[in-house]
Amino acid sequence: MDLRYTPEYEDFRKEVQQFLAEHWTDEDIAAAPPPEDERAALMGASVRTDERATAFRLKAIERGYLYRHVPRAYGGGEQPPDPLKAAIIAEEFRKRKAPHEVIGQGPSMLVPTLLEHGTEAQKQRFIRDTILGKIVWCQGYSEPNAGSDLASLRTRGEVDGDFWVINGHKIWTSDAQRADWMFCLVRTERDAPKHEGISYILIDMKSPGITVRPLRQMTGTADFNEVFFDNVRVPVENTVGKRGQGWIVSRSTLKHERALIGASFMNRRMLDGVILLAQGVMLRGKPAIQDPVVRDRLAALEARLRAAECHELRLLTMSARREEPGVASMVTKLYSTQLGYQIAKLAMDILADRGLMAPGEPQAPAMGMFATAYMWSLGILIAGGTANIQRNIIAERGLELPRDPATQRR
Amino acid sequence: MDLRYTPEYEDFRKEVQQFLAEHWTDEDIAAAPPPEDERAALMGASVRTDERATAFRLKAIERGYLYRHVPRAYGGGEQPPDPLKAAIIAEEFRKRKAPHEVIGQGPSMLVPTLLEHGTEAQKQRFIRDTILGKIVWCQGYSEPNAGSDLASLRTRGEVDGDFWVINGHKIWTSDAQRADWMFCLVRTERDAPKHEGISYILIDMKSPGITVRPLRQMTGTADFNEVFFDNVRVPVENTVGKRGQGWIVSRSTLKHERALIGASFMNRRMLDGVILLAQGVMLRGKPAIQDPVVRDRLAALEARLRAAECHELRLLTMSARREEPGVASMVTKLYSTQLGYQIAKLAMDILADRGLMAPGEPQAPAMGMFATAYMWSLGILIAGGTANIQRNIIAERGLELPRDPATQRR
Amino acid sequence: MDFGLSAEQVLFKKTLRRFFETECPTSRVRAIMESDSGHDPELWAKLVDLGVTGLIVPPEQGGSGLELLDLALAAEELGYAAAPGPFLGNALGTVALKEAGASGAPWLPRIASGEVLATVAIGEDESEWEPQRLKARVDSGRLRARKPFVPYAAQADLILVAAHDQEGPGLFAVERGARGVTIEPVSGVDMTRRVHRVAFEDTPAHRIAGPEALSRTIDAGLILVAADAYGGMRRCFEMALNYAKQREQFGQVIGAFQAVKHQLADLITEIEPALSLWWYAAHAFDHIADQCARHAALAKAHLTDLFDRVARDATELHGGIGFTWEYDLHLWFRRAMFDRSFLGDASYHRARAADLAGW
Amino acid sequence: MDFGLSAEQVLFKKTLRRFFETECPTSRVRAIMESDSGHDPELWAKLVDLGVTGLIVPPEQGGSGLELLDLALAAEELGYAAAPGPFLGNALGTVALKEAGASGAPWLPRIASGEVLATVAIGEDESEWEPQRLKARVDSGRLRARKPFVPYAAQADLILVAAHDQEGPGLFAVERGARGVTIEPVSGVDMTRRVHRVAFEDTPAHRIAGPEALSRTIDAGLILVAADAYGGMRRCFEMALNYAKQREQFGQVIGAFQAVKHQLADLITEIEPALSLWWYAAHAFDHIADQCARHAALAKAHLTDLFDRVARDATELHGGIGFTWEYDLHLWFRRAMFDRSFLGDASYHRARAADLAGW
Repeated sequence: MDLRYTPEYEDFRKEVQQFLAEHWTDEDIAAAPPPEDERAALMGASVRTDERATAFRLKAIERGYLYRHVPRAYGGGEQPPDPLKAAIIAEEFRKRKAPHEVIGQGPSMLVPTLLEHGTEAQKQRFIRDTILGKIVWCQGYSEPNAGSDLASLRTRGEVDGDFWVINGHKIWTSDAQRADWMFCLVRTERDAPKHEGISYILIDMKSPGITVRPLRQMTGTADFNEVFFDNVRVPVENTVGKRGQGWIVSRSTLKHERALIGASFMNRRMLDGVILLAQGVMLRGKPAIQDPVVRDRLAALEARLRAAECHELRLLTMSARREEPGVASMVTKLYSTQLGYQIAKLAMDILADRGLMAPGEPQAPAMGMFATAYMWSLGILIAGGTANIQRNIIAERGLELPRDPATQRR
Repeated sequence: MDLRYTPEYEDFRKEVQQFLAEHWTDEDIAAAPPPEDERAALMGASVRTDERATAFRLKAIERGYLYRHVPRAYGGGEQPPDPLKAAIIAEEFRKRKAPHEVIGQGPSMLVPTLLEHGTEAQKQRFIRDTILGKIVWCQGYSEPNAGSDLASLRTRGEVDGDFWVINGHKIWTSDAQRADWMFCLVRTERDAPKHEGISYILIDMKSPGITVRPLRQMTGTADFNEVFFDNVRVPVENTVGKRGQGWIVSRSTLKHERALIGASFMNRRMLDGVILLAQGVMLRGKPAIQDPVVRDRLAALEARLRAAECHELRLLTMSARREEPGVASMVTKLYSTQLGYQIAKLAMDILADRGLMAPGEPQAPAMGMFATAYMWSLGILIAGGTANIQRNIIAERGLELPRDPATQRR
Repeated sequence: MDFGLSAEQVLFKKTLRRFFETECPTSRVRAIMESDSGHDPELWAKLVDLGVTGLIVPPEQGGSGLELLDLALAAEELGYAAAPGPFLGNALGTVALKEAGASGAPWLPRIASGEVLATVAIGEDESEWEPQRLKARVDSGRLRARKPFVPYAAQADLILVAAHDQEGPGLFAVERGARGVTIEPVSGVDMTRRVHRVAFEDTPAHRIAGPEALSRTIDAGLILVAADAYGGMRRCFEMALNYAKQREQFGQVIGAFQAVKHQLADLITEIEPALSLWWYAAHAFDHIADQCARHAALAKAHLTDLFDRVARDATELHGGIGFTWEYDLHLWFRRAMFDRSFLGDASYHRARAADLAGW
Repeated sequence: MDFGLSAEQVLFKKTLRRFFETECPTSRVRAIMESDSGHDPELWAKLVDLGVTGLIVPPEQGGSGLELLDLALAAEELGYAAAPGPFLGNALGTVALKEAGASGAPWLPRIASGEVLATVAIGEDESEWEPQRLKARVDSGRLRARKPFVPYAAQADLILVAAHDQEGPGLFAVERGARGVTIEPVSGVDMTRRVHRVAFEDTPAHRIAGPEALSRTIDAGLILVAADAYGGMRRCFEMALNYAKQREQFGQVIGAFQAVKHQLADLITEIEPALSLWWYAAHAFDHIADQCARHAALAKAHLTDLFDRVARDATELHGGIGFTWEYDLHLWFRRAMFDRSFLGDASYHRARAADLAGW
């Protein structure tokens, strides 16, 4: 066990720092367009897709710092997997507020899928522009009556010559307004058994017959959409993988080094924010941070968060050693979403009656962002498939307990 | 809403007090034999079955104070159900340390069963002596491989002339050493479907072929037993209800007024004990009771316990009004067992390193009884059918959610 | 010994339940919620007609002369309906005036008739609700105070302000239009119950009651909030239960999954006994005075914590739909955020309960 | 950057695992547990041969010169096996002597060789573990102290006592047979790790180290207890998981019931990250000194709370059988009760962690 990086890696770090110093100037940083919303603000420079950011990314890819899993032929950095280098790159880019890989479902979900199942033409056409953020993607999986249960998808496509004619209704699609394309699961084989009737189709969002309706959440803002398809015509060559194989195609998961790290990053930000809050506000007649009940709860959460952070180091090490993490990696999502909620709840308890104030209220501590965080912590929990789905996965895949007869039936 | 009793009931209370003053003297109280164990001590005078106690019970029954649901013909007090009178009697008897109805599975489970399904001969033979504690009963339901799932009972009985010949193995039978008789579930119909092959049989514990082996729990003491049957011969007329109907027979539940009240009594004793403990010991350099974290947790538990106590008043009122309590009465067991555990856990946290000392250690606060209580709180949880069984009952019978396919199959 | 509702009380609850179903379905709730004032005089007038404002006002002052329990039952029904408006502040104002005795009496008929809308200004900045620690001061009839969370101050004709004068803490009456009063709206998480930030600069105010009335008013507030929380959690639970019985996944209703069944069982196991706790506190307010303060504190802490949990679990159990604005659940999720915060947080009241128990 | 065990460490763990499987199955654990001393010199001698007593002793003093992490891995394996005996006290004695530098060095070879068995006497009555608040006093080489929980004091050749002299708090060495020492057995909940009540009346004792060494020794103790807790909870979890896969009810293994599956999933979700926390604390002890105290406190509080929960849930999941004496689960249930208590309770260490974080 040694938390220091070996000289080789420290040299690599210097190299990265040097690269950043040269190619990502204070001027570039200053030129950041204002973030669209709180979440974008939290994610930092990675959301940038402006000229400067793109120019920089191209250089970084050239050097093999970004999209290391994507072949050069498709505009990637093409490097042998090295989680430690990936971690160093992520750290240094974050420190320097430099644009890391574009955040979005295109780079994180579509690209790995195309790499595994796409035709040469599809790869050539989409990957390069996607990883540079020039093509923005949205995901068309969820439907009003098919949440975690994709087998019951109803959006259907019929063949008409060289086209799919698609009708139906998708929900919970983020970025749908700004998205250029959607990767979508469509029921194409009417008579096939539930799971086999689905195809994975790429749909141009400018196609006639598509209506996007913003979906407002309980927080009051609209970060998701509903998308309606009315006889939308899509060339059959936009099918990824074989007809009816969409279920398997959609499962090509992110083989990405970065998948392993950073899950605790948001929770760390939150908890540090809560500590600042507790130091800043009064409670029951004295500074909240001096309240023994608050201190006890803060320390309990700090222990849970430190455990998660150290756990990420452990997972990173496993992957660097090419060891199978197994259940150790399956638990992180459930753990971190629950921890996020516990942190937000403590924030609300420290706010006490200041929690009456809505986000944006000028008089509220931190402009009431904790109230949003509190509601979001719930949304994130749900978005990640409800906790029960997570528990099923952990129990069945991680602990090899019998599968649920109901879910098995499908 | 009026928590006072009406004049009629207050007169009744006076009458009870007068009766107790006359018939349960200080001398009677002083003559209490030493309790067998901690639990017996907690239960107080009701465990007494000595001469004086029996003589007194006979008078109390004569006056209609005890066994109000049992007809006079079988030695009961035979009174119209009146939960308020029952509550007053219980209160006053407890105050006066007078022997209330005998505690044990005979009076609480066998008697109601015989009243509903027994033959006249069985009623005449057993009820009177059982409610006076002259016949002590144990229950023969659980088996090593059939906990909450009675359908898979293996202990079997074959007919041989006028006798059952019984072979098998029962577990978790309390009082088996001192018991005179056992009411027992035995598989008698080999080919019948799981639930229908069972008969409810009364077995004389002195019969040849019965071996009782004490079962030691994690607490170190042995409050339960295993009972082995090796060709035990039992007259067929000892069958209660029809052959193969044991499943239904065993379900005649306690129609007893007293079933409704007192569930929180033990938790109240525990919590008051924990408060005394917190007032008596030091923690982190000051009296534990002054520790804000301890106060916060104590108050949270006090709220939960007061809710349970008030809830019992509500259930009592419902039953006095002949209203169906429904789910309101199904939740009390799960609620109080969990509360009991939470109270015991707080006690352990207040004990801090004093919790290292085992029950009986002279230097330990309260002789270490909290450590026992802590382990018992778990045992009680399990004894009451695991919490999951309770949740199934609440969800299926109380909330009318679909029955579990697995449990349904039986 | 009878620890249950009277036939009249049951009927009253039914009446209110039906009233809100017809007069204030969630579509109406949303309309009022999204209005500037968050107050619908028409709806309020109908509540007045139903006698809600006169419940605890003595008959000789034009009320029904009922008890706090009856007022709390109304609070429960408003909570169940997520009914928007000035009920809570006005109810506390009524309690304060009643507790004030002679100096409050003249107001009561006008409160009962709905002619006057009252509210209370108690809490101060830095989450301060402890009467002894309040900074508001009255000198020779002039009030100086900053009160950040005053329910519907902008609509109120009469604000009863918790403050100190040479006699110590008490309640002081400030009438609409009095000099030196500035009222700013606060954008709140719960838009069905508006609060305003009110500043008093040398505002004419006269003492109508002392510390006893003030703490009784706070106790009543804790009980009414607990009752509201109960009504709200009941509604969330019913929505979750019905959803679990209808929504299908993997070819069966989700209520057939043991995980969902047990989550619902765990919730009802907490909800049922909680009802009895606030019933007892409300009953104690009028009949067991020495038990009231402690039980009011316990009930507020326990019920608002629980409301929070039920609203959250109900939302999670719904999955995505429960997180949408269109779906009604968040109305109660937000009311839960109000109930936990208003009049002070749970830990504060648990600490008070510990003190009141003499531990 | 490598946050994992070395090949040697993995092998060492395997060796210990196999050793306890063959030399100390639970039948043996029970035999030792039920003996008077709770100590089996034979088993101990074998552990000495395996080098367990010399792990952190420098090579020049006859040890392996390894780190606290290696010692903690041994503690984990003892916890997994519920191995009875004086390991913990002796390990803390070794840390103390090592931290003491020159004055401790002479002892280390004899510790490594197993010739000397050491233990530590730190905590005092009224659950006091805070060095500054200890009452034990040394005047001109004479110790007066009452120490209620000293591991295997009766078997120890050397007791290292936390006490104050004119130089302030420190560690003082008392050798076996020293004058004025009275040792009484304490009947403990965990009979696999005995503690004795020790009184010192004008006992000859010499200062071997100061406050720094004392708090380092305590930190090490917190980490070793956390590691023991992890080993124990792992064992409980495995027993529950295997039971869930074998035990049938209602015609299927209980592990097929969603409620059971989710309970097990919730446990492993807590257990996996907890491992990394005590790993980090143990690593910090030797490599990141300024992070050690805080992480040791966090790890002790978090891991012992969790052990408690896992032992309890595992027992509940077993149903009746898990509550029997014959079934082994309670061995760990009791060790959980030891771990949560020894060296101070979780809240105390959370409060310390908050102070150490500078909040």
